[in-house]
Amino acid sequence: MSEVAAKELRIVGFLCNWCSYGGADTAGVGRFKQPTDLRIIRVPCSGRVDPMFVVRALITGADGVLVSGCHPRDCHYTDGNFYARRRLEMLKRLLPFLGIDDKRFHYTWVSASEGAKWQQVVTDFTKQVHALGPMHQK
Amino acid sequence: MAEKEYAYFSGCSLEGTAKEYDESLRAIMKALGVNLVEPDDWSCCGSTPAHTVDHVFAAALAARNLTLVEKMNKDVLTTPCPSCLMAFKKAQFNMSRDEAFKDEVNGLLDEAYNCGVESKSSLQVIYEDIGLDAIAARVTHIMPDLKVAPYYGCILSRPPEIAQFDDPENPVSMDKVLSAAGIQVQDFAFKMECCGAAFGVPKREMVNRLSGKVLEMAIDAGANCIAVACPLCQQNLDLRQEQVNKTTGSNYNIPVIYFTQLIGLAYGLSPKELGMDKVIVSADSITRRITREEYEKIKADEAAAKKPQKAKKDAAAEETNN
Amino acid sequence: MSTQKLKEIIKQVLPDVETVICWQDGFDKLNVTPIFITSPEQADKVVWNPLCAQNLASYLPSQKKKVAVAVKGCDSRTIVQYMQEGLIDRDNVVIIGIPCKGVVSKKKVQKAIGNEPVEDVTFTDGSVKVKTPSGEKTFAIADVCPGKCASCQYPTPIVYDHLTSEAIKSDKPAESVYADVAELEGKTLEERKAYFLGQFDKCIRCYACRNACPMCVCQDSCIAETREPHWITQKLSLDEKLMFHMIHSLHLAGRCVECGECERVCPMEIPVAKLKKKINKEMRDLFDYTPGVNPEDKPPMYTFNVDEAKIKEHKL
Amino acid sequence: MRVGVFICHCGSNIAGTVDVAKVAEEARKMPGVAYATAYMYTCSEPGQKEITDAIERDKLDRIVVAACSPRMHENTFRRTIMKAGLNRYFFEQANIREHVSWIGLDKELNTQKAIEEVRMAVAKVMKNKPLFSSSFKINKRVLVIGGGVAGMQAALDCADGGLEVVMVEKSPSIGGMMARLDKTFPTVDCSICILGPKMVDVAQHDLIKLHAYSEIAEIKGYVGNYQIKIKKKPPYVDWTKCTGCGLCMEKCPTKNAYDHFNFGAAPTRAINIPFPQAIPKKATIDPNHCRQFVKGKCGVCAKVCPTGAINYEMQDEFITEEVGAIITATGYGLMDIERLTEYGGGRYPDVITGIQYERFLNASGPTSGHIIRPSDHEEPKTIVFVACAGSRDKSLGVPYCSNFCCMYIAKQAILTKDHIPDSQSYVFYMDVRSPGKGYDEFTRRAQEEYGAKYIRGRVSRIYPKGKKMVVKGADTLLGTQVEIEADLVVLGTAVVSAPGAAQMAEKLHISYDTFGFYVESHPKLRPVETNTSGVFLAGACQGPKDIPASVGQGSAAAAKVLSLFSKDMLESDPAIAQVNQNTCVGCLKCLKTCPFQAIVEDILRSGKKVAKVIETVCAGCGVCTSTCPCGAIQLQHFTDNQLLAEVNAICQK
Repeated sequence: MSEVAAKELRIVGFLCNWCSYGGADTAGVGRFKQPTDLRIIRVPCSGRVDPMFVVRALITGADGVLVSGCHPRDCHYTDGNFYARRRLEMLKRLLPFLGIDDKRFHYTWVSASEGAKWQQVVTDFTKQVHALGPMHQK
Repeated sequence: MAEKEYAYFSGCSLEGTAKEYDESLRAIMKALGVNLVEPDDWSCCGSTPAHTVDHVFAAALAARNLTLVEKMNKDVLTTPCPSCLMAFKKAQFNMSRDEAFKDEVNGLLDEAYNCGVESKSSLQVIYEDIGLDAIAARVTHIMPDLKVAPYYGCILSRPPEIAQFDDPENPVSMDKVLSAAGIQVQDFAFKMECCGAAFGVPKREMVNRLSGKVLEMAIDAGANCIAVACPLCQQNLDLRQEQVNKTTGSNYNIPVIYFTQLIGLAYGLSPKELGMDKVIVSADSITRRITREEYEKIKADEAAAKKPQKAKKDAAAEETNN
Repeated sequence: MSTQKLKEIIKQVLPDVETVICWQDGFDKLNVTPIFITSPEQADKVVWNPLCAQNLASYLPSQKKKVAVAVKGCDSRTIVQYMQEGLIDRDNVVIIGIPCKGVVSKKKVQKAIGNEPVEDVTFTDGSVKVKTPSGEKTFAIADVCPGKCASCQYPTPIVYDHLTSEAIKSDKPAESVYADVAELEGKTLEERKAYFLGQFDKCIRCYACRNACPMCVCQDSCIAETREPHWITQKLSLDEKLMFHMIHSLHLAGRCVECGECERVCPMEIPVAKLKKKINKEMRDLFDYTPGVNPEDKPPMYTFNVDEAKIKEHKL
Repeated sequence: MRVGVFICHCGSNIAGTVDVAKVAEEARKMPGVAYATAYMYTCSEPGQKEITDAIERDKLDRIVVAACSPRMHENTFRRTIMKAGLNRYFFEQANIREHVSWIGLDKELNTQKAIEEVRMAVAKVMKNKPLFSSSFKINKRVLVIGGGVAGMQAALDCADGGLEVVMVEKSPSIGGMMARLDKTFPTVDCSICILGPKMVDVAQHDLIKLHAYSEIAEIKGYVGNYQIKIKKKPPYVDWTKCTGCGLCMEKCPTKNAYDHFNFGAAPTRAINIPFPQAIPKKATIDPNHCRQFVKGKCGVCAKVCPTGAINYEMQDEFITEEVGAIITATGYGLMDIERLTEYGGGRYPDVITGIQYERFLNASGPTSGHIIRPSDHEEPKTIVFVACAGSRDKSLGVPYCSNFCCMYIAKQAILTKDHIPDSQSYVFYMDVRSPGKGYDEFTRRAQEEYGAKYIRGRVSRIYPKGKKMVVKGADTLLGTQVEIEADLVVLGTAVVSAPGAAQMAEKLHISYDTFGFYVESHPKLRPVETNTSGVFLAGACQGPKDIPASVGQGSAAAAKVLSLFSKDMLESDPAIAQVNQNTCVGCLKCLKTCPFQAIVEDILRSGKKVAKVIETVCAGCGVCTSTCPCGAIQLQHFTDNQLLAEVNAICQK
């Protein structure tokens, strides 16, 4: 692994297309500077994020996983984030039992207009994962 | 609900020029069954001068007292004086939000303060914790001639994000507390107008002009007494009332009494106990007291007197309806 | 409760069902095996004793016609969960309920008798006597029962059409159910990681736990083995094993009725039920929902509330 | 598989902080990539030609463009590769501008990130399958929610364009806020004179079906096929019989009912017709004040009504309308005056709001055009207007400018002079905002010709002094404090979102901002569309705006609907769920969780129970795919394998 990777950890982001991906775009348009560790995967809705994707990422090499969708009641598909909220909360409580620090997984709600909030989420979560260090021996 | 015991910080003015505020507060708290415990070895809260010079130092002065309260393992501190209150609240507000500021302040203290104490003004404790029913229940006397203009001063509920008590622009807590105590309260538009505060020393005429406006508006509102909750307001309005008359050519002669003294009177406590002799413009003329029963009797007689015409009026209304 | 009463009920219900599913003697004294009774003579082969550990309700979803089934208290929760998820038609099932005071874990008995061949097994109330070439040994059922019986909350079936004996109440404290989970929660993160990775490393991917699990209804479309979607490979690496067990646990979230079949059949004695029980504990705390108890309930992962009382937004 | 990768410079936006050449170089090494290049402006005409040429020359069958956000140009590039004969779903866009170059400080890390974003896109595109949209019939009817000026304009334009329009108006009459105005700026022509005829057009247009005094109960379906459940509230008057004669209004004994139309400027009767030019001109009973409902006995209106139209037993009535598109024109609300405690809002009768003052000015208003002081009904001589009362004030949660208060305050100052020649108006303002055509000249006239005194400064407090209201404020130009003893104070209260706006947005599945205004699809390029296809916006529901802008947006929304309906069939979005009926075990968990009820039970010939997706109803959220235990149902273009490809591309150990 190049020394570039040493500075960076691998953080996977699942962002819902209508709100959080838009929020990340707004943060970009606003030039809100953020750490570069995050790699974003676009999904139509946070309800599309099967907890198995988070597990798959954490087990096969990610140091942190971030899932972000529309605020409850504001989902473009009405109920998507309601299902996501329950399933991701269940996962968030299972991971520490299995020995994976739940601070490595965070889920939140960011709307398309909240560029500054998105910058804050990415900066804080990256700091939190860096505090834990890499999860897999390189 | 009111706890039985509160940590109580009297502050410097209540040891000196505002002794009567301290006496009357202790008296009515005792009557309401609430115990006030002073942190021993308390020191100056920093008030206005400190934070105009250095915010960290000001917060340290306030935080030192808050650590004493923490050691008494109390999590609520009440203080009647708005200036002390603001000093404590600002220290708490800034230290709990900004880690770096907190460390800097704690650096100045012998023991670190870990933001565990909530400060409440005595008015807030009386209004929110003790509650209007408890206040009303204890009333034994009524002052029929008294008409009070409640004067809050400017920092009792401001700035809103720090004070977090009552409406920052139009507070009603003292109005409600006084009327719960059976006292007639006038609608007073200048309840938060500035009295000139600490400019009494460098710019006395300005204080006289501003206080003059407040006195004038109180009289316009039909009040014959002003209730205050802040030692500095009391001083500007009462102590300097003579100077106001000289500067503005008026001849105001309106007593300025602490709201705790008024409640004390309604509880039948002795004027001596309430420090009534310490105010400059005497309030004896308007604080004539009759017992509650006498008051009710007078009320009943008036109603009886009015009854005959009311009966006539009702009958007349009856015909036009059908 | 005698086997006799059970046989009578079976003969009574046999005429209006296609088959009756019950237990019969197994290949040796320490084993029983399911029997699909279609004629009255077969009913005489039926047995009921603490060896009847299998959860016969697992056969119900694949049954085409009306059947009767003998179920213990824990097995009945499977039926209730099927009803909640609409995986069976309640009118097509006749339930013969058997109040149960705890079954025996065959493996624990074999270990206790040093894996000697078993010549005879007899049961007296609350204990089991095993005759082996080196003599007889008696064990209290409480010492050789599987974990689920030690904290059994539902000794009497929750739903039934017939009951073979007096209903009995559970005498186990409620918090004993998740005592093992709480004990693991007490450990540090690293200890738990080492524990689970150590256990799952033993897994040989035989899928016995999945095949025995009543709630695994995907039959031969299980994503542990498909290419479309292609979640895991068949490589015998710890990652893939962990992935498989996470798939099984997450698919059972809010559905696992803690019937213990997965741990009973696991050849490597891996505590596979631990993850499922942890999720159930969270389901109870989050949505105060216990799978397989109330037919009207809705499994929490397939419904939601607009305002979730117990889910607070996590702050960074 | 031959993937073509095109890295865009985007001028310096990307190339400035990402080594695009290195990204292209790394891309060439990725498995499946046959061609990779960097290009200055990929979205430009020559840029797109570069792609189509490369497809021809190098026989590429999948394309990845690493540039801006797919939300910006995904459709542009899909059309590009379609021109070159590829299925438009053989395309993926890596976002290396908003998510990389614009937010990363370190060029090396940015380049590394861009490379990995490209690797993810390539991994996904290799799993993409060709998708083909099916088409479905459109129901060429349009629903207009809200009968204000914007809604009416939209309805008339659609109807004139030949579409059937269903208009739903919450209050008893259409006309919205504009119907309440006396005059309109900047030309001071009479509001109802220009609005009335349009209202009549709406009533008489044979293609417009008006549901007044009705609300939207529920909206189901999707663009082209909405089912709208409308709740017709009971006016307790049979509108088919009511002739609008107003006799009931005269005789009604209750004289203190709250008058919604006049915003409480004066009380009205329990049964009333809002204003003379009301459409429909029908009476409505307010059950909260009518003695028949409150005390259970009265019946005066029923006795006097010549056509026997009164019916106290009327109930809510629900009807369903089928439409293909929705134009939301639900207007705005005004801040509650009680929130302005320093101005004595709601405590002092002579401190009123701009709209209440407008009603005093209006000849058909409660005072027939005479300006009075609510306290003693005398004619005020000194009137103080306070601009930005609540607006541009973070502490009240309204940091924005309400757009048109400066203008109507200037208009009211002018009208005051007309009504009371010897009056003197004062206006406290922060900045006079008069950007429109003829707007600034208008506010100049108010000051120079009509003598309104403009004082630049905020008002700190308003308090009574005898019969007068003392307005205490600052004059920042003179640097002094100002105290004016006014007879009447008019507050230009802040514009806020309409009451119930949030609930309406949730029914429409459109998003709204923290203030309750609806969020348009793109603030500059698509102001009248929303992210939900088929739902359009017009007027102040999207943000405070004046009449010309609202009318303009009404026509714009109508134009959008007309172009949507220009085709007979609508192309369905092919990125929807599909069931593999061999692997499906019929547990139907997908059916239970589908937010749109787009999945139904299907019995195969073999008797096996499986799930089936209704193509036209599925919106493509993917909840079913993450619910299905055996992965039998897969949301096309976001299948498990496609997302797993992206995860695996990043997470090699």
